Amino acid sequence: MTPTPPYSPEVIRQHGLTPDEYARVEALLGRAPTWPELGVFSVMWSEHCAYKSSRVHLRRLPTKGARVIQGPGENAGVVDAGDGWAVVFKMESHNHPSFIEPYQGAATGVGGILRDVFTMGARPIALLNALRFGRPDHPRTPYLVKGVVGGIGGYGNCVGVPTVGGDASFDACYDGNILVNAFALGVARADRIFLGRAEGVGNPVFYVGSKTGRDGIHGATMASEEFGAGSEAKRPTVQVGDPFTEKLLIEASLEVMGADLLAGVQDMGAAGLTSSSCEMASRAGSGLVLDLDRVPMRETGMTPYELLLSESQERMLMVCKRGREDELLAIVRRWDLDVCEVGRVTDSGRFVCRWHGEVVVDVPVGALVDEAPCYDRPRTEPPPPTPLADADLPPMADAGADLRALLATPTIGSKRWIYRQYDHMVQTGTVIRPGAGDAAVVRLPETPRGVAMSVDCNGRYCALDPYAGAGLAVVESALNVACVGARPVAVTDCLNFASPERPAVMGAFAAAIDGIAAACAALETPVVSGNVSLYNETEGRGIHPTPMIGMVGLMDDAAAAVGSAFPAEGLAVVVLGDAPPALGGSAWLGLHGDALRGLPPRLDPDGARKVVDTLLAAHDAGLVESAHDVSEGGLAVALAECTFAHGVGVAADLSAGEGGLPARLFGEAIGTVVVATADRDALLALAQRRGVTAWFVGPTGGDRVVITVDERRVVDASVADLRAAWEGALPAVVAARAPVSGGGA
Amino acid sequence: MRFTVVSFPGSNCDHDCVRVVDAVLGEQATLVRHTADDLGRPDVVLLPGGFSYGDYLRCGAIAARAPVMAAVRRFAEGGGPVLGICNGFQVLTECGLLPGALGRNAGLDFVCDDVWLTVEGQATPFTRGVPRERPLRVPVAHHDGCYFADDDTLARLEGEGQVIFRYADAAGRPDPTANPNGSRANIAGICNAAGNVVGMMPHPERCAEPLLGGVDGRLLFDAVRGVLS
Amino acid sequence: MSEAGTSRGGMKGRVTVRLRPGVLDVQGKAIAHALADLGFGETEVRVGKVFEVSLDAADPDAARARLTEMADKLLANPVMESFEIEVE
Amino acid sequence: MSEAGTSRGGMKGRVTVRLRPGVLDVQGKAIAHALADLGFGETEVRVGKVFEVSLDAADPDAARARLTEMADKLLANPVMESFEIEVE
Ligand SMILES: Nc1ncnc2c1ncn2[C@@H]1O[C@H](COP(=O)(O)OP(=O)(O)O)[C@@H](O)[C@H]1O
Ligand SMILES: [Mg+2]
Repeated sequence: MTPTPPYSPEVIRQHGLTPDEYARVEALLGRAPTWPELGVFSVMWSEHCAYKSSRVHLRRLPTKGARVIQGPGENAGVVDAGDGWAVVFKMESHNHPSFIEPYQGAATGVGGILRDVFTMGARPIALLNALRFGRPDHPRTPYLVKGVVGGIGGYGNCVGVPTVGGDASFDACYDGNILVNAFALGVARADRIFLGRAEGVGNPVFYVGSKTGRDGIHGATMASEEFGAGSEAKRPTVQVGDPFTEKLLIEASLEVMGADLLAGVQDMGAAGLTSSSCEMASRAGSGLVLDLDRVPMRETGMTPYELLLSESQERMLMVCKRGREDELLAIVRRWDLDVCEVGRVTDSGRFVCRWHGEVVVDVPVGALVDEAPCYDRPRTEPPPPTPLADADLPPMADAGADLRALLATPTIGSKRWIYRQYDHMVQTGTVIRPGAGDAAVVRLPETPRGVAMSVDCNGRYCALDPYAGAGLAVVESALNVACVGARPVAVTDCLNFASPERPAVMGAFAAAIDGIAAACAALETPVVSGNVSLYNETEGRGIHPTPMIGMVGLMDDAAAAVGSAFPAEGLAVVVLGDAPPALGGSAWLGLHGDALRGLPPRLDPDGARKVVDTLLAAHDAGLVESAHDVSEGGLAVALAECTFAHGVGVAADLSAGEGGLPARLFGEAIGTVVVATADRDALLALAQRRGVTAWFVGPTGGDRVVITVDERRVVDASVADLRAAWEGALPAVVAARAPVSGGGA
Repeated sequence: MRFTVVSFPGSNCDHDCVRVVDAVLGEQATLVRHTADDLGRPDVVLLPGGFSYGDYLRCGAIAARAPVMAAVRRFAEGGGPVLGICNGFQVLTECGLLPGALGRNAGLDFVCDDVWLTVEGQATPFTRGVPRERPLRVPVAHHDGCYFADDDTLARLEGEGQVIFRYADAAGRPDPTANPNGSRANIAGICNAAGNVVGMMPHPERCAEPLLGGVDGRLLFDAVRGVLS
Repeated sequence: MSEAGTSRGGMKGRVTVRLRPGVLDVQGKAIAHALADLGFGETEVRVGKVFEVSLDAADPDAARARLTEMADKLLANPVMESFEIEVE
Repeated sequence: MSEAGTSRGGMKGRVTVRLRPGVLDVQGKAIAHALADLGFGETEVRVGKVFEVSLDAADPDAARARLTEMADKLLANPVMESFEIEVE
């Protein structure tokens, strides 16, 4: 039996609504909601759909720029890529599902972000993923790592979109709450972008894709009266990804769009049919009427409530131009997908659903979208980080041993174990593969141009100083993009935080927004899309604030892209930029105890901008043979990393550096770059003209990493030995055997 | 010269093959769907990589039974050159145009990487004239590339010169450590008894342009072009 | 076309597909290793697939015949696999 | 360590792992589609895994208990799958 009002406080709570919010629902409707309506409000007013805690802060992000074609608010952001082309991209989290079922959780995360991109009319050409796992020696970590990587690969490889890069690190704060953030980028003609709008009164609405099952219906229903005891079989189930269907859906959707049959289109993501319909109606200022009984169903006995809330994957809602229905049906059927006309666009401004003719939902769209709660939650200012006294620094016994140990941590170590499982070459466009450069580079089809992408965030910096940490994520990703030779142009983000109901978390969130805003403004990289993931905590233990940044850059000639490793002997290694090395929150500090101390690197947006511009000018002048930014592990780690790919060593003299020995070697000077050049004088002169600090540290060559400071040889290690440590880091983590049947075909 | 690329639902290297043919080689490429009963008078047929039908049963199994395969079989039996790449190789074994089968990689994981290949046989249209002195550097990207054939079949393949490519190290030694998937005898590619049908797990179409970091794959396409012109 | 286990023509059968002896079962080996690591001692594991098929058929014999044909034509690859049919 | 099904301590068992009802079976869906294309008419297919395990155990009950534990800990993923044990 379908529950009817009055609903118990327990049922209302299970729907994620506070008593006040429920009272507003009744006030807006002038009556109690029906059971399906309660479900609809529950998802539309959820944090996920309504951004109720974050909206007031997100407004402070810079979103405009000369290249921006579509900023936040649509399914993905769109940026002009020149010559009539546009790049369309977005990043999204799938943290919680991936913790419950790592393979399927990560796989469906990839599927979801791809739909956000092709729903705009863009063909997906690249995927990235940013992963955060708990301690390497946590008993669940190997299982989660294998499952997540398997799921990302399983989905991306099958749909035929290359996974060209990403980021992965390990920290105890993610023990009970891993992060799986997926990024996708597509290309489209700039004048052929499709929007998620239910336009044109009378236009038919088509459901396209997989049938609807009881997948991922939110937890509230599990305990609700609808499921009596023993109804095991009706339990809401894990969402399973079907990349084969997604591949068909991509082709069918792009073909339908190419034939100009649509007035609007949107994928069914979180909250499925409900949010896709309501958001489309809201954006167009229209209404929708749906006949739920027509929705293709995978299981028997499904109810309107379930159909509205199901998160079955690989489904789209298409508003067809009237008169073109047969063409749409023909295309979709040729791709062997389920398709059905399920409703019409109206001018009522209402979201109406019928079930065998009877109206079961009739709600003003505005009540669901515009009237959704928006909170300026209480927050406390993040405490200023306190500097480390010299006495608090661990002693450094053997710099060479520390370097080797840092390289052997899974956060710094090679990610080859991960990206070897991802098809990073399909579509024959990958110019800089994972591991080869600081950012991935993919050619823009039909042009000589390249698009560069990088995802970054150091959660420890953000924990110590959310403003600086979030800004530094922008700086680091911009530098990564500039290292390969591309101009950073725009940002997508995925803001992973703990509970917004804790003032300290909300304070960090607000500060992080400001840090991102400051860095993006200085770099002229507006935020064009993004995602907020809150409540990342278990048993009151929150993750570090982790505002992941995805930076996209453009370059005129993809063939000019440059890798991060020293390509030859006899080049001059120059460090560009004057960011001071910081040990607060550094990997080196973590090697010797608690890393969550001290001053993290300083955020200097204008300084970073100057380094980016100088680096790009150096690229243009042909002065860059390789470039790699300094990040975790500092300059010593960056130098060592540059030697691995080609086995070309380096002899560096860091006497001109700043600070004590640990700072010089392992201080994390975010905003500096290690450049190898064939023309040292020209590069130094160019930097000087632009007012950017640049210093020559030594030549490339030999098969060792040698670092001297004040005539003392503090590191002298063979490249092969360091590389072995670096390559072994991740395999050692996953060597512990994990359950096999955790998913995967 | 006309190349037909056969596309199954879930093929995802079909357009990469088309691109090599038209943008790199400057030849004519036609994409033919799985439902076609005619290949359009090709000179060469390519079965591309990907995940036909999701590879949900066995890789290539469902594609091997698609209607278009009757036309591919006729073309092959008439002596026409057919190259199956990755999933295309799996399709060719599943439909019996090539012996053996491809199973799950020995390491269980998907492997995407560059490998080195020795060219063992030049008696196929895709390897005629391809230098044997040095190994080729070609990418692999598969989950099920472990070549299996029973002892008799294997002996016959070896005896008749039907092993065409073997995984090797950079110096061209077919070392077991250079084997990315546990294939018997490091086999990366084979041909049929007549030599006109070739299947290989590595992807020559992914290394046919300098921009992509290698051009060894182009040698195979140039070879078939040379043979036919 | 629902997936929820409604049977058609009353008939349900099961095709179990196994790797032939002599074909290396890498998954089985990995699982045996994992079981050993979990303290289950030495085991041998072979991994197979089972297809549970609901179909229209007049009687169990007819169902068996059709399932055999399905296995022959599609579900098993004779180079590496053998199969077995059961009908409910 | 031979692979060819020699039994240890005489005991052999079988763990059949199935997707729970309601969980989308992408393989089953594709296979049913392929069977229809091959002229087998409409069918429903659910795909499961079968683990055939040879193990040391004193008696069938002990074997069953250990297989159950193996399934719980490793062979089945309780979030999506259920399992069934048979002992020879
Ligand atoms: N989760 C991942 N998926 C795919 N590629 C990854 C992933 N994590 C890291 N990589 C790739 O590995 C390489 C090294 O990454 P990282 O250690 O973060 O380098 P850096 O410190 O220079 O940013 C990069 O090319 C990156 O794209
Ligand atoms: Mg990084």
